[in-house]
Amino acid sequence: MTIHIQTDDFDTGLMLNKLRLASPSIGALVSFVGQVRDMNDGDAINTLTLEHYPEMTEKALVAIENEAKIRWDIIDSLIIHRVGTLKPLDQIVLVAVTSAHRGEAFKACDFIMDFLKTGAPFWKKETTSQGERWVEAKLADDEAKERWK
Amino acid sequence: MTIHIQTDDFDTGLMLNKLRLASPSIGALVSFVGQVRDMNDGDAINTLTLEHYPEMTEKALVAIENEAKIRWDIIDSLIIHRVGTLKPLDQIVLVAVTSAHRGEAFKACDFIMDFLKTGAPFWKKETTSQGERWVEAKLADDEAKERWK
Amino acid sequence: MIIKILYFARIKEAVSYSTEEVDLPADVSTITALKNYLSLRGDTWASLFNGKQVVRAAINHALVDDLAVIQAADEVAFFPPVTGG
Amino acid sequence: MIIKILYFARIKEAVSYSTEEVDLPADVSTITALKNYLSLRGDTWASLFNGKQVVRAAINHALVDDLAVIQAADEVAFFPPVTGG
Repeated sequence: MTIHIQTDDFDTGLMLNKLRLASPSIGALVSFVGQVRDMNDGDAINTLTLEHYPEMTEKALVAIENEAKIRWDIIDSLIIHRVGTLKPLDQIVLVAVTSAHRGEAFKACDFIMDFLKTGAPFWKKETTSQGERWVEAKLADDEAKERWK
Repeated sequence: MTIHIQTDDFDTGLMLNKLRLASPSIGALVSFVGQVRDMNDGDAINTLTLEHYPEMTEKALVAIENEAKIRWDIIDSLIIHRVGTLKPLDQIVLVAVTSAHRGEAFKACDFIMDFLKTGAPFWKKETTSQGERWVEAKLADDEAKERWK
Repeated sequence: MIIKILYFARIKEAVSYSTEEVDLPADVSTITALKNYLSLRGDTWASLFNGKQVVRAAINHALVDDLAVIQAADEVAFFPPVTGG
Repeated sequence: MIIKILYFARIKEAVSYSTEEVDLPADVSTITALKNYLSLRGDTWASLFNGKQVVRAAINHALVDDLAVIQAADEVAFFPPVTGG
């Protein structure tokens, strides 16, 4: 289980290969990459700035990965999350999970994203032609999390 | 929607970047990589050889991608599947789906894998210290497919 | 009517054919009828199609069930349950 | 008792603090009580904690609900619903 919080971009292909090649008992690698979109709520996005609560962030993500490992028979997991100022087409987050068989990795990756979205202390502020604004949390994310009860 | 059936290995990072950077309306990229494991049913695997039905394979995969695009609001999808003789730690298959929001890409990628496993004409033969044997289809794959009815 | 038959994987090895053209009697017009017709070729064929192992069929590259109707010039394929991915 | 309070995102901007140490009266021992106590600082604070917008809290880096008990030397954080990923 690895967690990186960083301002720099990351090499998704390199990270996925490392995770996959770590063991020949791995049969499945499921990953999610989040990217900054150019539009949100009808406005063109110039930049997206991510703030976080450093002392809490890693603890929250470790707890989520641990919970995923308890719930499903996974081999390893990786979370990379960027902070700082990004622009459209930039990568924001990578979550990747390995397992022997695909079902476990799919569920665990989906679960980690839902819990990261609702429980990890990151906040997004975007700049549009209208100025700056904080991104509102989405009800859909809370609903997505409810699936795992 | 892209489909490649090939004997050569593929560069997952490169393919994922291409798919993700194709549009700034993409917010989510979900991917699955299948890898040859070193053990199956208790025996060490030396090689895994994939045979397919060339005239049918691409048609079957196009039909699966089309169905995914009808069911979910996805932006693009990619399937790369290798044939020929592979060894443990080799990549077998890459399925990747892009969408604006993560829920659609997760479901579509999971769906494509379940339907590929049960409907695309590939057959695996493995060599172990015991000799050659055809890999048996798994009931779990049929059950996974039933989820999407 | 003349059709083309393809065999794959375990079934190809069992029958020692990968492809053949056959001229079917008029009453052999479904997958079930074709399986029964081919079973007359001998023990290998009979045991292949006796239902003890699953044999899937495709007509013109689409998976079909055993009631599917075969037409002249069709490409019929027989193979075990798929195991890709 | 002395605790540390951190503010993040929209809330940090509203109160113009990112962190402070406060010496709480003995009866301010839950998140609800702390919110009420801070609301006495004026309109900005009162409107922040009046329940019209969701303010989440963490104690020592763990998300908690408003009934959670605060102890001396705790690190309490207030922030809006998270929006990472």
